[in-house]
Amino acid sequence: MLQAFLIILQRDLILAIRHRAELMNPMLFFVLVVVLFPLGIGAEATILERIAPGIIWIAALLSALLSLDRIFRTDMEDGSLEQMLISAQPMSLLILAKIIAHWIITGLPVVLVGPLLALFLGLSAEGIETLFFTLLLGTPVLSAIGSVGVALTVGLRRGGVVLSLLVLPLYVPVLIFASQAVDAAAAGFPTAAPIAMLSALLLLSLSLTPWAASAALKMSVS
Amino acid sequence: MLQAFLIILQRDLILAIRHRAELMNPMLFFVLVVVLFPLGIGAEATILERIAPGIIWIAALLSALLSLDRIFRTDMEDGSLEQMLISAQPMSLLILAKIIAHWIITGLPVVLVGPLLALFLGLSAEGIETLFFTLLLGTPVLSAIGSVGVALTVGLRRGGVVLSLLVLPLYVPVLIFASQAVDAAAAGFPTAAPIAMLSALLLLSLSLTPWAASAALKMSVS
Amino acid sequence: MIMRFIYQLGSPPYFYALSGRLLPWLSGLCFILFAAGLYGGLVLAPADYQQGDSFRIIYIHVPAAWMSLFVYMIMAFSGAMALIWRIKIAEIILINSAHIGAVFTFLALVTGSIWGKPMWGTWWVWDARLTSELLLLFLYLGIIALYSAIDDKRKAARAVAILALVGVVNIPIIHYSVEWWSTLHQGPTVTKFDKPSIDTRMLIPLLLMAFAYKFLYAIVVLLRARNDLLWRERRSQWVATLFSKEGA
Amino acid sequence: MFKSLPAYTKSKRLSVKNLAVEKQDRWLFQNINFDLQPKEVLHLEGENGSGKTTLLRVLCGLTIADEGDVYWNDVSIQKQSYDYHLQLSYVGHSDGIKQDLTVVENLRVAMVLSRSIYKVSDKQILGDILKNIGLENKEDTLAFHLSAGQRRRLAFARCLLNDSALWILDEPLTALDIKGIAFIEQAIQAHIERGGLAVITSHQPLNIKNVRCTRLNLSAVA
Amino acid sequence: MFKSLPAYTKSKRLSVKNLAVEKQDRWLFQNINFDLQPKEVLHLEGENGSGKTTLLRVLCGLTIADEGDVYWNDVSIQKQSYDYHLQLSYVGHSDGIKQDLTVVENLRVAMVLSRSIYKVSDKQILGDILKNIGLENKEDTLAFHLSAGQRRRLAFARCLLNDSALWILDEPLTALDIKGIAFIEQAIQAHIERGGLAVITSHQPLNIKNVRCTRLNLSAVA
Ligand code: HEM
Ligand SMILES: Nc1ncnc2c1ncn2[C@@H]1O[C@H](COP(=O)(O)OP(=O)(O)OP(=O)(O)O)[C@@H](O)[C@H]1O
Ligand SMILES: Nc1ncnc2c1ncn2[C@@H]1O[C@H](COP(=O)(O)OP(=O)(O)OP(=O)(O)O)[C@@H](O)[C@H]1O
Ligand SMILES: [Mg+2]
Ligand SMILES: [Mg+2]
Repeated sequence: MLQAFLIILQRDLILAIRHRAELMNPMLFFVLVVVLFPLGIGAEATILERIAPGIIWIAALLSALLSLDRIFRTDMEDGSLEQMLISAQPMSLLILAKIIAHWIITGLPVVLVGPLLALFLGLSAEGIETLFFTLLLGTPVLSAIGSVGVALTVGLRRGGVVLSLLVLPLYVPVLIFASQAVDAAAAGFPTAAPIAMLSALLLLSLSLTPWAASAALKMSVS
Repeated sequence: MLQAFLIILQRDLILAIRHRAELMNPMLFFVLVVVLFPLGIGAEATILERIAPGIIWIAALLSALLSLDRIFRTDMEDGSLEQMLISAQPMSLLILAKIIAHWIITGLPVVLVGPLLALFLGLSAEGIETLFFTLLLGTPVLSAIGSVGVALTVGLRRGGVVLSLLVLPLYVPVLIFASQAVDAAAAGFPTAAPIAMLSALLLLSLSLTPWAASAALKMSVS
Repeated sequence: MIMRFIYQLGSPPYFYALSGRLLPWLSGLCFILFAAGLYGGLVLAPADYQQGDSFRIIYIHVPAAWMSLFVYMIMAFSGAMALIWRIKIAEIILINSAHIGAVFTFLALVTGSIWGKPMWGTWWVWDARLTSELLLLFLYLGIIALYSAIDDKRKAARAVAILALVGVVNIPIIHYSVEWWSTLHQGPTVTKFDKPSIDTRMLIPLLLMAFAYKFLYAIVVLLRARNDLLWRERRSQWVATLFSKEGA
Repeated sequence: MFKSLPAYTKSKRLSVKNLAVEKQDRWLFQNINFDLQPKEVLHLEGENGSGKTTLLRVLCGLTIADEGDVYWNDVSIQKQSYDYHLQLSYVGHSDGIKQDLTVVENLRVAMVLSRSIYKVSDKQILGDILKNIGLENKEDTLAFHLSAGQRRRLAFARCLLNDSALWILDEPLTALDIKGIAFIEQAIQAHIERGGLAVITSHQPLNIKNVRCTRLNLSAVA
Repeated sequence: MFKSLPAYTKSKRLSVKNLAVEKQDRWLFQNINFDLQPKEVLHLEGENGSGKTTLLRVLCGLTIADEGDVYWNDVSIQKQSYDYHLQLSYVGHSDGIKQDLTVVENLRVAMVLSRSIYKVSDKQILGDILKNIGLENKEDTLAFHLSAGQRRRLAFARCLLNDSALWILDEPLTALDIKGIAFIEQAIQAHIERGGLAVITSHQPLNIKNVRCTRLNLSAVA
């Protein structure tokens, strides 16, 4: 069991590393989106500071969204997914490994770079600290929820945009609690409540989505 | 020649329509992204109005970006692209047809819905009018430039995010001229200069990118 | 006992027969409720001391808004039944509710925004409740899109059931948004546990309307479900006998 | 290699009762019944499009039949999916190979998924298997760089990794050269002699000696 | 159908001089020379991985050889790609069929791309072709719903649409049933009798009567 978890984790990480470009990219994409804003909006410092946490979270969300497909699509196309489904290992465990691999590749870089970008956009120190925690708690939820979305759409021949439609509304709670927490921190209010909600979302999603995704995959493949 | 252009255009539109959901989705995605902003940033009317054109253009950009892959990837995977390359029709013509089909599916809805959303975000009437023109001139450029990006990356097995990296910087001029025009209009200044630049970009990209994409494809396939 | 009832209800011919017998009653009740609610709301209830007569849109808006959440809960519940017990009827209820829920949500959005113009001075503000209601609309549309994107309708129903269950997290967020964030939108006035802060003469028609909406939903969903059921089971024995009986 | 292997301990009978599958409002096949004992081969025949692949996927539990059920040792496979999958190896039309992993990495993943009787770290065994399937000097080649036939061989290797008593093979001989075909025929023969079962489709003749081979023609049942 | 067709007017000779391709720092093949006249078949043989597919792609102009060149009527194909493509039909490992188009729509696109001699709107001809390839009642079926062999038949139909004198076929017989194989053999025979050329790989024996068939074994040249 543990071995199965580890080998799938390792496999997905190797696959990402092998395309070295791939590994850099979710981060670069994230940075690029954040950079677009001053370009599209203009560089007024007060406005930028005000909207910094929002921008960073939205960029995190989009960069997760853009890379979701990799969780299952290629596995579906080359038949690996069938083999996992008929394997002698519990599917939800394999899916958990895939979710975590996806987070390491796309979420972790955002957690590390996000606060830095916020600094450049002029966010206050308290704000940045809270931003970091919200990213740490929130990004795995994005990968987890996303896995269900991909599992549902992977059987469709071109599900790319259906996927966004399904997943974005489900991402909104994370976005709301996170930006609430950062706003509160920046204004000097306590942040315990939204952080607690984020943690709850994290636990809930990590424990439930692998089952949901596994059920969805069985449906998609059949 | 004309027949080839038309049948490819028709083919790509049929492929999009056949997934009825697909046809609606670039638009829905666009709306969703715009909606995320008030959620992530907060609902202060003055700020929202100030950043409205930026938001809409960034959403248009991302929605084009997300759907770019469809221009060539599936054709690559099922071998249709090879067949087009060895066909007795000029490849750049076929590519032009594919670019226009992509614009009709993803760009046109944005042109139509964008101004409406700007209204909800509180943009002034002059601003909205100019926004409409910038979208009309700018979105085909996104499809055209995108086609070169996809052509370059379609040979990579999972190029999703590499693509964004290639393409986003090329999208920046469009973004800058467009938001410049809308800002000018909202402030009551003349908009002729940036609009002229956008038109130049449009002509340039529609006449050059089919060749570039065709060369890139030949390389990607070999 | 309950399980047996559920299973019995899950049998298509039984469901078809039962719903056929229920429908006339439901329609009658629904009509009466609507008549009473509208009369009470538009004629009997006094004008609001602040809003004058424009408050009367409450009788459309609030029940529609409640229904938008209620229908989703029904869908999630049927989704669970469809997945756990593989009950066909639950699948059918689920997918046929999506369109109705979307319509209610749309109605709540439109009436809310019509009401917002005199109250807040704009059609739309980006506050938490309004925005999250808009997202609920997207959730419904996502469900419909997913269902129509999958060719095999039995597969599609299962997919949609999973999605509906996962989407349930959004419901409490919409419901509590007014409490969690200070927003422009009305706080809970009716659904508070202690004494509702609203005149009873306004309240009673509102409740009547709420029930009328529920019956309306029940009627529409049953009609659609019966249709869908006949189509899906078109080659089964009971449908054949049904039609030969009707034909004869 | 095949000579020394012991008989299977968990070989059971595979039976199918009244199986029927419907596609696009038309019965693909109906009333399929068979009862396959250990040491028997079932050769599925039928024209293109007669439903062979569909039937195999039903036998694997990947697709649910519209009527009837599949039984392993008289228990429905849906009620014992773990035990059944432990006894099952499936090679489908698509290979289930990750193109971005090397040959050895692919094998390792397959070993863990099927709870192989061999140690993942056992280089000796890996070498033996590779030699058998004719990929001895390709260990560290990416599967992407394999030819069509080499990939097919790698896919077949999955059958040799654990003591699964039931092999389900969809056109195992496509793209193989003469040596490859001979090897697979020998492998199947050894498998049967150890007490295994096999269900096979193949448009090419299969040359397996001394084995009870039932034929089932799906074109006839339609 | 085949009987009544006139001889090709533009059949020329296909020659190859000193062709060599390198993969991963190893010569896949070197010094390939041949000279194929009208009315001749070249049967490429060789073990799995010996480079047959690679050679065929070079002949099509899809891949550029590392040494040597391909000549059509003694002119390098790179210098006359339009004229050459007009004379060429290629059926590769991947089918080049769009899964989301119906059978007829796929045919129509292929007709325009190859500048077919038939009118796209000619129902009679389309019906004839479909009947020949055994898909007569599948006109309006999505290609996605075809079986492996049915897709292969549809892919082969491309050869029947225009008067291309050169057929390049990579494993045309895979996944086909007996009737399908017989049909393709007849089609090739008729093609040769009309003065055409064909380059074919196939691990299964090809049964074409009264035709000069040269064999080239790539395993020997490696
Ligand atoms: C587009 C704009 C609006 C939207 C999307 C909207 C949405 C909603 C929703 C979803 C609910 C149900 C909440 C629940 O049961 O948890 C609701 C209830 C309600 N809305 Fe609105 N609303 C809008 C505008 C307005 C306006 C302008 C008013 C009046 C000032 C208003 C007054 C109410 C009242 C009184 C309730 C009942 C609250 C309760 O007791 O639960 N709404 N609305
Ligand atoms: N891009 C590449 N890099 C390295 N090696 C490659 C690459 N592409 C192919 N090869 C190697 O080239 C060889 C020839 O491949 P090719 O597909 O031409 O073989 P083939 O003769 O068609 O075999 P088959 O009968 O299995 O279809 C294989 O051994 C493969 O490993
Ligand atoms: N989702 C679907 N919807 C409608 N028809 C389908 C679907 N999937 C398969 N079919 C049809 O079912 C039939 C059986 O397909 P299947 O792949 O099982 O055939 P097969 O016997 O394996 O053929 P082959 O020898 O060509 O591999 C085909 O005629 C195909 O058109
Ligand atoms: Mg098959
Ligand atoms: Mg080959």
